[in-house]
Formats: sequence, C-alpha cells, structure tokens
Amino acid sequence: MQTIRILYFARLRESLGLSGEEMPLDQALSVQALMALLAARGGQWQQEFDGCRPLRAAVNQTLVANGSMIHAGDEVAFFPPVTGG
Amino acid sequence: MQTIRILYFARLRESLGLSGEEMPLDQALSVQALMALLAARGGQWQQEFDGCRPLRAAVNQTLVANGSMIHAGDEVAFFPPVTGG
Amino acid sequence: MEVRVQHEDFDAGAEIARMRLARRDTGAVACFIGQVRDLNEGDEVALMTLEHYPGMTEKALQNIAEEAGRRWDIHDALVIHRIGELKPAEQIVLVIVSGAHRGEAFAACEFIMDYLKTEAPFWKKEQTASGERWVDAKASDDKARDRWHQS
Amino acid sequence: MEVRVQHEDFDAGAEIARMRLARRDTGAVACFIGQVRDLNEGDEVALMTLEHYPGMTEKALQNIAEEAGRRWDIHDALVIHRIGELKPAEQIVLVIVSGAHRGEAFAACEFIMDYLKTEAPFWKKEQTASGERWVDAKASDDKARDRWHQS
Repeated sequence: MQTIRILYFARLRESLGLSGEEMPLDQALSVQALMALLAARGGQWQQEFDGCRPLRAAVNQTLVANGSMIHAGDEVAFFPPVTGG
Repeated sequence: MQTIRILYFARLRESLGLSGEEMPLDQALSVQALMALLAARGGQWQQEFDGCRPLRAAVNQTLVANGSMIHAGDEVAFFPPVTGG
Repeated sequence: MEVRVQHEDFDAGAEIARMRLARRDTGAVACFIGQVRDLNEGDEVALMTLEHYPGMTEKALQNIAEEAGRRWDIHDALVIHRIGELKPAEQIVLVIVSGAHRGEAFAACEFIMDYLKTEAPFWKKEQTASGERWVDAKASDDKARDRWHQS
Repeated sequence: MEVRVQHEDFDAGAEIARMRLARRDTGAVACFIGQVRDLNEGDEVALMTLEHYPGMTEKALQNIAEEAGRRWDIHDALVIHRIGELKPAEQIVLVIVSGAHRGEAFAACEFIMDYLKTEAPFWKKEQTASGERWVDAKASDDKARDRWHQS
C-alpha cells in the first residue's frame, strides 16, 4: 500500500498531541484536500485545519501553496508561521 | 597680535610640505577669502587652493562651507575628501 | 555558503575572524547576532525553547544564503542558528557575510535575516511567570521580507 | 555611544560580547568590520597608512554615533577606527550597534559606516609596487550617505 508521511510541528504538534503519522494514499490530492480530510477528524483537528488559523504547509521540505499536489511517498508537514531568528 | 592656526592634512600636507602654521588675522574673513590668500602664494599653493582640486575645510573641527567666516583664535583645517573606513 | 543548526553556543569572534581572513580580497564583513531578551510583550521570559524541522530547516537556510549570493557580489556567508532551550542573554542566531565592499555585505546580511525570520522553519516557545506560550509570528517580519521583492 | 581612534588592533568578538551583554533587553546586535584588501584598483597593496585629524576625528565619530542614536531606537553604538600603518588583512574599522530589534540595529550600523566614510577625517595612503598614492574618495560613498537624507 502506498502512503505519505505527515509531520506536525510546534503549536500544532502540541494541540494535536501527535508529531507525525503515516497515511495511506491511493491517488494524488491537493494540500487543501488533505487539510479537509484532517479537519473531518473533528475536535482539535477541525480547529487546526478548518482554515481559520494561520497554517503553512511543506511538501518534501519545501514550502508550498494550498493548491500543490501531494503524491504517494511524499513527506508533508504542517506548522504555524515560523518565528526563528 | 591676533592669529589663526591653519592645519593641512594628507595629500595637501605633503604637497605643501607643511602640516600647519600660524597666520595673523586682523579681521574676520571667509574660508573662500583665506583660500584666495593662500593660492596667491603661488606654486603648489596656487595649485591646491585655486578651487580646481576637491578640498574640504573645517573651522574649529567642524566641516564648513566656503562662505563660512573665520575669526581670530580659530583653528582652520584644509584637507582632501576623506577616505577612512 | 555554510549553515549550521546546533544546540551548542557559538563563538562569534572566532567565526568572524575565520570569515574575514579566508580571502585577502575581502574588505568588508557585516554580521548580525540575535539573542534572547529578558522581556517579550511585557512578560519576563525565564526560558525560550527553539523547535525546528530537521532536514528542512538546514535546506531552507542553505537556500536563503545561496539566494543572497546570487543577488549580491559577496565572498561568503555563514548562518548559525541554535535550537533547544535558551536562557535570556543567550545567543540565538549568527549571520556573517564577507565581501569586497560594505554595501553588498550589509544588504546580503539583512536579507538573510529577513528571510530566515519568515521562511526558515523555527518556532519559539517562551516560559514566563504566567506559563508557556508559543511566540506569534509578526506582520512586521513579513513586511521586512517583502521589501526585497522590489529590489 | 563610544568612539575610539587607536593604533592597536581590536578584538571584535570581545567588543560584541560586551555590547550584547550590557543590557538584558538587547535582542539584536549588528556589526561591521572593514579590513585592508590586498588589491585596490588593480594594484597589489603592500601597506596602508591611515592619517587622521586628532580631536576633530573623535568629535566627528561621536557626532555620527549620536545622530544614529537620535534617528533609531537603539541601545548603544561603538565605533573603533585604527590609524597608522596597516598591512593587508588587518582590521581598519569596527562598528557595533545594539538594540531591541534587528531593523533598527542594521540601519544605524550602516548609517554610521556611510557617514564615517564621507564625514570623518581619515585619509588612506597606499604603498604599491608602483609607489605611494593617496586613495581617492569615491562618488559611490557620497551616494551611499545621501540615501539617508530621504529617510
């Protein structure tokens, strides 16, 4: 079975109580579609992924827009706006 | 007798062969007028003070425009554009 | 262009000396150090924890430094960013840019900091008397980055 | 605001550490180091001699640093400029600015360098294979300074 790896960082990781997971993926989907899938889990997931809180996504360690496509084998990451430096 | 002190720096000092001098001064005169007096000495003096070469003037250690007045007791300095840093 | 993400502190003086002596045609070295302030938004900060995204963070910093090298005529750039727990007055980040002339070294150094602040995956959590909190991103940082789009 | 004009070399790392640890609300330190390049206008430089105007030079540097302190919200500024004979790769000038935030520290540091280059009475003489020569002032330095008139 084909999968993607999803990572959660910082406030998101703490809020979801999860730093990452494997998810089965049969066909490519957009970042936005993945966020809708995650929001559908309800509770904290809905709060974090309903699009109201500022969120950034990376696919294979590159920042992407929500329309970008995700393919099997990809590493997808979600995190709040960055605050280093 | 009242005097002013005149200082020469860098290329100017070397060209004139002089780092400074006292000059009698009976009444206030402009920087420009002093430059004309110095140019009138001829030779290197004329070359340096005829206004063709870029030259900056300071009175009492503050950069001034050529119209500024010089009074007895003042320290006047002439030098090429600065090149520190 | 070299980037390092590390728990350990860094020696800014030693890194600057190394950068400036690496090439004899280097005339200018611009650098920046960011450190933990004791106060943020009115609250005393006891400890700051810096989280990152291993792999992507290093890649993002490398890309930013290389983009600076494409935009300006510089000799080299070094970025060191610390992670983990940091106390007030501890150093967080060091950026050094060397070049022949100061204008380009300054611009590249500030560019790297502005992009690091908005594009490199680091997140700060502060411990204050009223508990833990994640530091919010600042609109002013986005603005600082967006200046570079015009030039 | 502190300025020093001296023959001796300086320890940039020690000065930076002192500046950044002086106040616990300091979050940003911007700094600049200028050094003697081995080549200038195509000629190899064997030695550079820096002349200054004792008294006026210190006053001019102090004025520039204080003007930076009026224009930007910074904590402190330090300017060290060397005089006398300097070999290639030797340090000439150090400017350090500390503040709460990076934008202001960067701007003040670059402002001080741009004004130092055009207003502080220092003159450079180079020794090359073809003899001694006074370094000419650059129009680009006047331009760099004039940018600050608009802001």
